[in-house]
Amino acid sequence: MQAGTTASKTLLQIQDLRIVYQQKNTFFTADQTVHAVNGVSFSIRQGESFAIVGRSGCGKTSIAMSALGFVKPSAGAISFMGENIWQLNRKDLRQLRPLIQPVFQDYGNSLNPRMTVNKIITEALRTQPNDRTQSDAVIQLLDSVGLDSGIRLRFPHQLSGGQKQRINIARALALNPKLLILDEPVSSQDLSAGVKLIELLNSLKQTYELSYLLISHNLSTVRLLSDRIAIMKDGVFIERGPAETLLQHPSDNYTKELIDASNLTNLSKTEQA
Amino acid sequence: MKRIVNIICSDKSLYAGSILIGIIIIFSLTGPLLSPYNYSSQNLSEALQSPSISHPLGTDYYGRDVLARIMHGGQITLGIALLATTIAVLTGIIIGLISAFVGGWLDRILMRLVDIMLGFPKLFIILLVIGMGYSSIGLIILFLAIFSWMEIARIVRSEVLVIREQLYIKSAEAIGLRRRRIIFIHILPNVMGTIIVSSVLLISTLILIESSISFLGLGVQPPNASWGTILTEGRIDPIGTWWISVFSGIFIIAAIIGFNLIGDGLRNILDPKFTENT
Amino acid sequence: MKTTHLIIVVCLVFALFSCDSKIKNIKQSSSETDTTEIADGGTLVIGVRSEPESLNPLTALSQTSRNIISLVFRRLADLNEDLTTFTPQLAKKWVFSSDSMNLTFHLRTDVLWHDNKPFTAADVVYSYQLQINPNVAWDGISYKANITSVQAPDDSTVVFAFHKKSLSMLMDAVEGYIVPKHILEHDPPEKMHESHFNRNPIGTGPFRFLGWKDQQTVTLIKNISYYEIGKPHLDRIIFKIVPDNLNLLTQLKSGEVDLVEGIYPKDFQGIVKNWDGGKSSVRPVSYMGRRYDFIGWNLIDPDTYQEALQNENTEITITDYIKPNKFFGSQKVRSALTMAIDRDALTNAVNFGMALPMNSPAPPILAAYNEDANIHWLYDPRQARKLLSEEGWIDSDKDGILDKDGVAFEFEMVTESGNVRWKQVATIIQDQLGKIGIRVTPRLVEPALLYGKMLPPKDFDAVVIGWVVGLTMDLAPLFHSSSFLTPFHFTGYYSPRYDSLDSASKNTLDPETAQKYYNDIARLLSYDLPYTWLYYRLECSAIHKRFKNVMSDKRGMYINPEDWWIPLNERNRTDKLFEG
Amino acid sequence: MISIILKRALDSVPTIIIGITLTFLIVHLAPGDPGIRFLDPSQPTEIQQVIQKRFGLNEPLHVQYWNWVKRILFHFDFGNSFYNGKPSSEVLRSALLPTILLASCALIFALITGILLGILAATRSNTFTDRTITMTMMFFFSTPAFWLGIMFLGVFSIQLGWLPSSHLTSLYHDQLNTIGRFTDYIQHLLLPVLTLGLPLAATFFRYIRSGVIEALRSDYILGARARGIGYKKILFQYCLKNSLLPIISLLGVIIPALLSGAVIVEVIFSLPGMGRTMVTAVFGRDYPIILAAGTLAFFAVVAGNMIADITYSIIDPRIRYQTRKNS
Amino acid sequence: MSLLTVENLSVINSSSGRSISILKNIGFSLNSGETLAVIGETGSGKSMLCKSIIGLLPPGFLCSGNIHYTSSDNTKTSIISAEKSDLLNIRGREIGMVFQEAAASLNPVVRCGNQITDVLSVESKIDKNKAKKQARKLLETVGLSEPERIFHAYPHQLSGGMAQRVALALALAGKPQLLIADEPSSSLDSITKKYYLNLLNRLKQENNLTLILVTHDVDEALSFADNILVLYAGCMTEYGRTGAIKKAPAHPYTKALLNIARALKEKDFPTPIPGEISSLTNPPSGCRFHPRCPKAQDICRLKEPPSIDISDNHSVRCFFPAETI
Repeated sequence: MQAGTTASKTLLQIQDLRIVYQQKNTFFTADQTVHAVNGVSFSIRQGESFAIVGRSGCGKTSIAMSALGFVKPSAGAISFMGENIWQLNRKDLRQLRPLIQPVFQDYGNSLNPRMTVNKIITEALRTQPNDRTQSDAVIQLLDSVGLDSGIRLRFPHQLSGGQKQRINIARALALNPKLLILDEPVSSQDLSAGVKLIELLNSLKQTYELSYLLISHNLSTVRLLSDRIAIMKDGVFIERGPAETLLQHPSDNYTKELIDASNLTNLSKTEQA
Repeated sequence: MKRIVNIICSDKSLYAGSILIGIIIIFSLTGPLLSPYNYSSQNLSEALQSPSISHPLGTDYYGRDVLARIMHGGQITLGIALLATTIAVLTGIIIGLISAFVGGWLDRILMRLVDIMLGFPKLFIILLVIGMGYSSIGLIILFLAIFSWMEIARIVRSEVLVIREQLYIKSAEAIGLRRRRIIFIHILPNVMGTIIVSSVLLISTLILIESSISFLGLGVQPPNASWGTILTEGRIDPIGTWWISVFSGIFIIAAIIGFNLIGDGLRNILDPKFTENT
Repeated sequence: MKTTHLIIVVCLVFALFSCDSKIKNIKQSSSETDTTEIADGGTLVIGVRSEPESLNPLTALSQTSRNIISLVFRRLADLNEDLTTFTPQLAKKWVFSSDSMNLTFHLRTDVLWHDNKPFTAADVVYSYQLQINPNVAWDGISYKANITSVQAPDDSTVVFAFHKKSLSMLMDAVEGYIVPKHILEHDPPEKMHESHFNRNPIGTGPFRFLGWKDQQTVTLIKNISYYEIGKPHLDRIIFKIVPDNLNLLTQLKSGEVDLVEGIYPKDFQGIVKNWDGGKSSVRPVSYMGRRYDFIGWNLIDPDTYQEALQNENTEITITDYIKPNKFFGSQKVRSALTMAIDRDALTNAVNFGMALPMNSPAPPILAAYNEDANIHWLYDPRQARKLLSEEGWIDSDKDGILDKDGVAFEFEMVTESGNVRWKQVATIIQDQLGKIGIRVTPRLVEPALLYGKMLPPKDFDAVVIGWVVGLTMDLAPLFHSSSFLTPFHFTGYYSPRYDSLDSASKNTLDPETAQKYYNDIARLLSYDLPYTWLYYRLECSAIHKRFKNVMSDKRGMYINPEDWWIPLNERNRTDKLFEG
Repeated sequence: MISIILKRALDSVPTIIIGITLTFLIVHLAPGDPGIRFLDPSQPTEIQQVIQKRFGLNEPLHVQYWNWVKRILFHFDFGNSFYNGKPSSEVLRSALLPTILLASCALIFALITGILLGILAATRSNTFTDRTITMTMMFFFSTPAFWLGIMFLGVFSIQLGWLPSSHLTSLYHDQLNTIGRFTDYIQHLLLPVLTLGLPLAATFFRYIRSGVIEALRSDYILGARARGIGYKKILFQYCLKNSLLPIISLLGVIIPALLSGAVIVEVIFSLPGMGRTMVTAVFGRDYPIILAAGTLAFFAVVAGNMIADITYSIIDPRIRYQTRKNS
Repeated sequence: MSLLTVENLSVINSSSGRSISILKNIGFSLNSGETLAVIGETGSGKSMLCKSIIGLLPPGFLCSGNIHYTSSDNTKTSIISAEKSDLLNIRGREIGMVFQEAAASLNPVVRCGNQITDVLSVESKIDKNKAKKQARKLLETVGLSEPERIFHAYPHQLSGGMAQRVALALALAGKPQLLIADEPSSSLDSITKKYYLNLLNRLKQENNLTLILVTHDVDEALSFADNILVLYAGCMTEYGRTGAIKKAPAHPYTKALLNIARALKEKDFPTPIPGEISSLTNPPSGCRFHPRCPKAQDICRLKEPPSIDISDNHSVRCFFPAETI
């Protein structure tokens, strides 16, 4: 079920990434500095799936946004296929962008409410040199994420959660990306629908030779989708390793706690805020 | 077309407003073609007749047919309001977009300008400007527009700032689309609903302001007449010549109500916050 | 709100001649055969449209201010209805010196200022000094041009000395209210327009100033030490400021306001109908006023004239820089335009009967008026068209507009914005000239622009406005070539014959010769038509009928306010509340 | 808190400077000349010059502007009225009181009416009561103030004669006792306040009604109800406080609207206030008064905006702690 | 003793002009001190069930059947037909509720502490200081370490977990017997979620609460509840003791859900249920689960399945329930 992680080349390389948010002074409060990411390094090889796991607010989403080119890091480098994306000019960045595609947690909001499914996907196809007719391409893309072509003329609000998430994926696929950044792809879905999505993502990974950067707080689903896992807390990685090893033999207490939390059978008396 | 009709029928106030405005527009545009009287031709021997069969809404001080004048006045009043609104809305959109996308000091300057312009009591400042002697129709339109674009600019700016942070715009950026395309194809259509609602409401505000200026004795010059100037002509003797001001007043109120209803209706349709069980 | 009265202030002309017989003055005022005894007390509420700007006779300009001032202040003597003789006021009597170069006034000695200081000859002298001080900028300064000095040999005698003999010497001397020296001597004259006195006047009149609530009321009360014993009868006069016409009339009907002047003819018609000999409580009062409306044509080409004005190096002489106006340069065209306007219909449409037709520069209230001397242009559009075609104005391109040498006969007719009547006149003329193929575009211009930037430099085509004439008349500022560069001479009319007639009429001391010259002037101007005279307006006022002994004539509404009174049984709530 | 208000006040300094400069330019660049009103062409030129000089209009524009600013800054003097020579401050002081009285009465009336009717209509949403109120309010929202004023005047003053048609007080006001004076004020203010207040009440009504309807459907109201909190408390404390927010943010717009409305209402009912002073000044080209009134109006609006901002952030804690991206 | 009895509860939404059946023939009873877990996928009508129990259905929703609640003083109330004032007495004081989105259920413009004192003062007219003290104590009880700070905080200043706890404190302020928790944990991360469930467990024991826990997490239900009610598209598919259901789920749907949960725990790859949940606006005929059911026969398409009692307190609505082992 896991992709081979043999000596394929490095796709994404992140070195000593630091992200600091300046909270501007407001009417009532003074300036604040928030260190969201505090020196994180990792790399993802082609075909590999790397997961960052941590509780909300640990800084994992900031890494994703920074890798997508939305949040400027205060220090460190993010290289994609050897190019430091924060040193590219706007045009080069625009050309690079299709290769890194996001699939957001908030699937509802990531589809333009005023566009039909067809329009949403053709917008993505615009940037690609097209050898097929657009409607064929759309149908094929929908098919590859397991959706019926009849869905093309619907608007996002007429779709179920699972369908929306699949459209998101289809749009990403339209660009022939190398890396998908999956921000909690299944956590707000029903279990069954979530499992189906994981199945789909796994098969797509094979078919299209994709790499994933997965971001989640839930170890039990991450396990199904990742080769390597990093545990993140307060802006730094506290432990990392191959998925199975890490889950079987966690060395850090925090990791243990996370693993423990996904098992509810032993509800104990310990509680913390 | 069918879709538009369907939309109009889907909301009661939109339906009522559209019919009201439809009637007023048709009345103003086709009326003059059907009326036997010209809005400006005088017949001093028939001056100040109360409503009768030959003059359904009576005649004014010069023996002009009030009905014909109100029909003509409709063209002027609605024309002024619509043109000024168009100019104001276009200006507002452009400035709002510039402010949102360029940001920085330009944004700050533009928004300060908006603050300043909003700070002027609108009626007073237009009164001041027109009272100072700039009173041709073109200038009235211009000044109405100059003092009306700010709301639209503000709305566009703040909506754009919100929408720009939405994930679907982030997705569009991640696709690698050009900025122009993102602005005009992805962002603007999402702001359009609010803009349309505010524009329609702006039309009614401008009709109100135009008639208020005319009420104070400034405004459109003869032989042209807006509803406001017709109303004011009748105000010299509101009881003896009631038909002049009453009928033009009714049209002013009807037009304003009509546009307000349309605005409300559109808001009901476009903004789920305002949805009510109908 | 708007009272841009450009008052033609002129030297005395024909005040000596009286020709009442020719004017059908409307009969009015106190024909009451009331035998009840005159009762003191009561309040008169006068509704006015704008707030007075100053109650100082030296700085006041608006009609409202002047009306209030006329109640608070007194002159040495007042002009009688014949516009010739005078009634003594602060002066008991006056005598000319044997050579007629000096005029001696003997003052009353029983007059007190409202602050109970005695009135003396020093006040008269000081008033004169202020009146002629250019820093005070009194608007009647030209009356005093012929006076060389004013001296007070003692407290009750004042002597005026003149440059030259003239028929207007008495009027020149008495013009202007007397102001208190003991108060104004503390104010520098150049600060007169900001003086405390402007809002707290002290006079010698029958009513004294009590209080002024901004934008609301100015209250006067009875001067108990007025020199005419037993007068005034009214306790109190309140000027109530109600800018809105509808509101004002409403209050007149409801009795909240007792007296309103300057009522629109249409409204006046209604008041007359309701009155119908005493059926309603509001009595209409109308009298010959001093206002007439006209169309002024620009006889010269504005562009050439502008060029001449720009050219600073050149001394502008009339003959060098005048090119006749392409439309109105010709007398024939002007007479055609005059004939194409149905002036009777127009007069009625805008005045509802409250105006008289007018054909000449001399208004009917003036002695110089002689209707027979005027040329009467009757409404005749056909003749008008004929005259125009004789002048070459024909509709050659069949677009409905006359043209000549490729120039279409279309022009702008400017008038003052805010004046409903003039707007109506322009609108009617637009229609009537349109019928003979002339396109007129009425344009409402803000007064400041009209009287500041358009008329004085003669930068216009045609104008509809009106004049308020003084009690005497002089046409020189309007038509004499010596006034060519002055603001009122906006038509650019130039006629050597007029110039000589005008000078001749002024130089003669024989009234009959002068009248002959005047007839000639009237005939000449009514033929030349620099103006097309439209109508002469009657003043329309209304007063509550409980006020008795109210007189009014061409001098105005406030001829004898100290004689007005209210019978005891007709006192209203306001009267009673004030009494106790 | 005080430093924040000060900072906000400093922020508005450029606003005020630009605003009054603009007013100055509009006034002074207008065609025509105020002096003309006072110039009698038959007078000697020396008198004309005296008048020109008196108004300072013979100077170049930038000098006039500088003199004006200097006078304001160093002497807090806006100059004397061209019309009656009174200091502007005095003219405005006497005009300010009636306008404040009128505007605040109208505002209070509008708030009470708007809120009560808004809540009534919202709680009876889509019933006959709701529709009747909503339609009536739509009418008032759409009716020009002058039309409403004329109608009130026509019906209650002219036809029925119940209420006085002008001024703030009766002529015999000073003769009345305390109760009489109070009733006298009420009688005089009733129609103007209604004319000015009803359209405003309709505006408030629309916001309150939709706000309360929205709030009634919101989760926190559901939550409060689930906690067993009574209906009245929910309506008047929970819903109202939340639906008042948009109205507070409107305050910045309400002040100019009130000023504009006051122009019309004061003209119709002959009230001696700011609006009428402004109109008279505009028509009479009384530059110092126009400029002083404009400046004052501007200050009022800026202050209104400031108060709105501060009140808003006090009432809505979300604003207080949020990064304000938008300004 | 049965605290809450629900019989034949059906809810119809008629606000949009046509009638949509939201809930159909729900019936269960809950004894004092027990925990009931309601599980089902999104859109199965779980929240509507909670709202009908507390009598807060949105306008336009019609309720039929019976909901009987027995108060602490042994008076019985029918929630559906109760007077407004009676409902006010029950809400908060007898039945407390924590909403799905806890943060949204807090008034955004009132400090948390004041919201709690508001509830406290509904019950009895206690003086302000006492109420404040009590509110702080409540905040402590729900495991908030800085009650003083939270007391003065506004809802938007709280993290998700904190908001959830404040909402819980609010629900407990009226000292209810029955607490309804509507998906309290679905928006929390796994560690917070576990803390929260532990807290709930403790409070339940300390206050002898009866609990209705709504969740879509089968694991959570299994480890927490005494009884389980499975909803599918507004229909009750299975109801029974946790042990019985865990051991032998009778309905194919329950079985599938349990399978997924088990697989995740045992680190197998789970088998998802094919298809999507049926829509309520246009439900399939017969058994609503039949389009996704591996065992579906013709009869499932035609008829609504009857309720079959498998054992005491274990019923299922299916034509072909799995055999009890």
